[in-house]
Amino acid sequence: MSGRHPFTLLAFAAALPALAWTLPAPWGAAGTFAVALLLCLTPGSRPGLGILRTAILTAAPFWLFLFLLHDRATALAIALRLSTMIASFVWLVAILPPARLVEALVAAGYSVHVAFLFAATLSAVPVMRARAQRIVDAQRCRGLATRGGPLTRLRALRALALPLVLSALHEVDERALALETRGLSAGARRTALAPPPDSTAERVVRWTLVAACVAGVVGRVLWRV
Amino acid sequence: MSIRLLALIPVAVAINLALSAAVDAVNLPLFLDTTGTILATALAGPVVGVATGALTSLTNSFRNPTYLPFVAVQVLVALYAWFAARAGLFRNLKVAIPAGLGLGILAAAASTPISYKIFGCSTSGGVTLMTLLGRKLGMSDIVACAFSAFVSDFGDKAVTFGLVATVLHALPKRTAARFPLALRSIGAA
Amino acid sequence: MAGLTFADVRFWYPATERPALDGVSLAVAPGDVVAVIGSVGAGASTLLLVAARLAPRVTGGTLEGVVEAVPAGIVLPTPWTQSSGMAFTVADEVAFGPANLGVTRDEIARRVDRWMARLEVAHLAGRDPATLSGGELQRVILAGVLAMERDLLLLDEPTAELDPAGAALVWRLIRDLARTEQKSVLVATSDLDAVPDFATHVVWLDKGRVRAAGAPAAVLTADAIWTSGPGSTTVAGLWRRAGLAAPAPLTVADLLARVR
Amino acid sequence: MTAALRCDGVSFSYGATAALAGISFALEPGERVALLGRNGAGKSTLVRLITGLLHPAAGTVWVGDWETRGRGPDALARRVASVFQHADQQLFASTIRADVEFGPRALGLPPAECARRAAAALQALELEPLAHEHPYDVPPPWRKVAALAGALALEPQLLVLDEPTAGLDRTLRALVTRALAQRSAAGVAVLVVTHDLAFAAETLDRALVLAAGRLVCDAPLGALLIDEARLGSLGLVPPAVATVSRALALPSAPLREADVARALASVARSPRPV
Repeated sequence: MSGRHPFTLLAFAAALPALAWTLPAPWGAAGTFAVALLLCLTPGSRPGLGILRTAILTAAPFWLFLFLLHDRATALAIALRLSTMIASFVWLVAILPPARLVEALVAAGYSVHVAFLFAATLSAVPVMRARAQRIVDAQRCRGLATRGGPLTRLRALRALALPLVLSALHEVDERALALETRGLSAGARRTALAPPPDSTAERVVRWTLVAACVAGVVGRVLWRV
Repeated sequence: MSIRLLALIPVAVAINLALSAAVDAVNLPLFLDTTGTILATALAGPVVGVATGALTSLTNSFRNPTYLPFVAVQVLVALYAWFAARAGLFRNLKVAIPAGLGLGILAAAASTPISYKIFGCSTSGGVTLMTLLGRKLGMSDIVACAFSAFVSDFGDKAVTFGLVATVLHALPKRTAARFPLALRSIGAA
Repeated sequence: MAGLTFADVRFWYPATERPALDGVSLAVAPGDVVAVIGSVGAGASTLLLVAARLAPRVTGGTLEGVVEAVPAGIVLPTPWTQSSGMAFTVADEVAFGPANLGVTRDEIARRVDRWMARLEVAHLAGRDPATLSGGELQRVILAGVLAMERDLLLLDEPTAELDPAGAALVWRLIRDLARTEQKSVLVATSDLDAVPDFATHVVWLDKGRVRAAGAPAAVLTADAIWTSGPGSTTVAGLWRRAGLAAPAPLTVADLLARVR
Repeated sequence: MTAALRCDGVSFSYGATAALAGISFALEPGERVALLGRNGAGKSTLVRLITGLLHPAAGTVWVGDWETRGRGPDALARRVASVFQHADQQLFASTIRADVEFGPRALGLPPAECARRAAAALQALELEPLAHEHPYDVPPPWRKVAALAGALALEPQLLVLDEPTAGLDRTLRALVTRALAQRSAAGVAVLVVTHDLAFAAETLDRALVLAAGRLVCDAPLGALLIDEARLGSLGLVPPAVATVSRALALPSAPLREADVARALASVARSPRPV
């Protein structure tokens, strides 16, 4: 599965939850959940069992909460739908490296800005998290106490949050200069470095999935009416 | 969209996700995960704000898929922040904090149908307990769910608005001059 | 045709009264390596931003005077704000610029290999840029800008994060690019000891004005550069402090030749 | 007189990888020491142990008569002031003076004392003309100097600085040298992590060298700066002053520019030996 075109993987990860919510409960959702778990077993970046375990561990708490909150039937229906969404997403994150999605977006002719926003956000988060922790350390070394009454802690929060935001904002200009000079707005169509292979078969699969979702929605509306 | 505004969005999303380190250090029951969204809106308007909010939900959902359906709340936060900025509600804390409380109530109200319909109000252990407590106090299902949404998010948006107001006032001259909406949001335009 | 020409250029950043550049005229021809030196805040960085057509277009502010410049590649002093954010490997980071220019995939592959080799970062090709040290990332960013193969190169403190070996590599590369590939190079630097080795000309900026311009030996041995400028090389400083006759030698080799 | 800093057999590891093993040394008040080593040798781990951000797995770190174990960095800030890399990212007040006052105020000192300390720190680094400016409205090198002023304002017994001169030009480096010399004369011990050997030669006296988590050298800086083999193993080269000293075989291999210049004057004027 991991060799498939990123858009196909996206289509599966979106279709399964959509079908889970549109097909009649609980069997529809049970089916989509089973399919999602099967997908998790396909070898992704980590061994399938690892992905399966993560999906189940992430979904498990909701089963507990739901059975505390609702009667069996309602709890089961919601739990199966939720678990389908969680499993599909955990599988997608494990099987689709961001770099391939970026290449797929660029190769498909989407503006490089779309791919930039997606990829730059993913790479900015760990950098900013490391900086936030560094600022916490540095301010504590300047005598900032982070314990005490709520008011002192709120004041301490100001000395931890403000530097992060101000230094991040300050760098936006430098980032813009760098991106501008390295041609992000060059107007020429960006060359995809490693366009993922696509095939008509996969395109057919994608369109059938979309059709299935539409059919599910229409069916639910008609059937409910 | 200019490259400068484009470059602001990923940084604003990263701020949303990184401030948890500061909150954990002082161990307060806050999220501050809309700070970047509100700040980006106050600096560069609704388009940048909504993009920041949407991308925040998407990035959060990689870690925890249950964030994705709440993208609507992040969009609402951006639109609310835009009105607040145009109305200059960031000019001082006395105005900004109540405006934040208003958003807190609105956000809780907006997240209730999502939490109720999709999650059956089970988004987290805390929310589940609050809902059960609400029902014990005689509330209906949906009201108990709204109650849990409000309590678990209580005050977060108020503190966030206070923080954004403080940032907008602490902006260096050169940066403030580059974001005319920011000047207006603190009543200085 | 000169790679870069400034004629009486004045530039103000937004919301500031004092001009960052106050009547600067200079020219950088292919084959020249012009070192711009000056105290902090003298305007060297601004000079490069204006030459790269980033100021006022991206930075905001107002510009007066004539600026003629061929398309330029610019490297700013903080590598961690220069990474594209779109590349998950070093090779893709170096390819970022050429890809945006729509260069063909084969040509991109050739340039990436060539410039990674010249900056000696080929062994990092598969690494995630976020995991690199400051020095490694600076060389990768430099490779990425050079891979766009522009005729005008604008480098702001290109060796700030590098260790001595890395700095020597970069200064040598800059000199070779000018000499063998006829690039026009403008470098803002505070590493004055390196200037005599790599620069063909020196421009001394002070409060946005050109105080002196010419060959390194001329500009760096003027006494005023110590009293109201950024100073000169370590050896020139020792010679001056020793009260020995001007003009002072600039490098250790010059000194030893003079004293032995 | 108790040492300003003492490490007795200090070890620390991140999970399975040992970052520091059996580190022992002491810094007397007023001593000025360079902490050298390649990236990953353990320098920043040692700095974090001294400031109380980390506590040793084995052995003890003493700051004066305080053991760091059981004390957080905010408590130790009364005796240890530190400046980390990218220190300019921690500034947040709307003027440089207000930011320099942050440390003393966080320690709970009376406002008058905070103002006095901030003024002294600003004056020591010639930041008075920029004191009213917003930290992000001044050029980046000055912002880095302002972060150092924030540490000086804590008036500690021990200063721990990580690459304080990165990004500074000759004039600002000379400023930092003078300020550290002044504090050292007043009895403050100074420990500087640096790759800038020109600055070290001008400012520091002793060198501690870490390699793979071990203290492999504790020697006068002068001896180390002319030991090209050891410097080479650290990816460093002797600074110009050391090269000139050795090349002219100047007596007692002076390090400070003033001393080298004086020795150079006598050598250059005396008739060339036949």
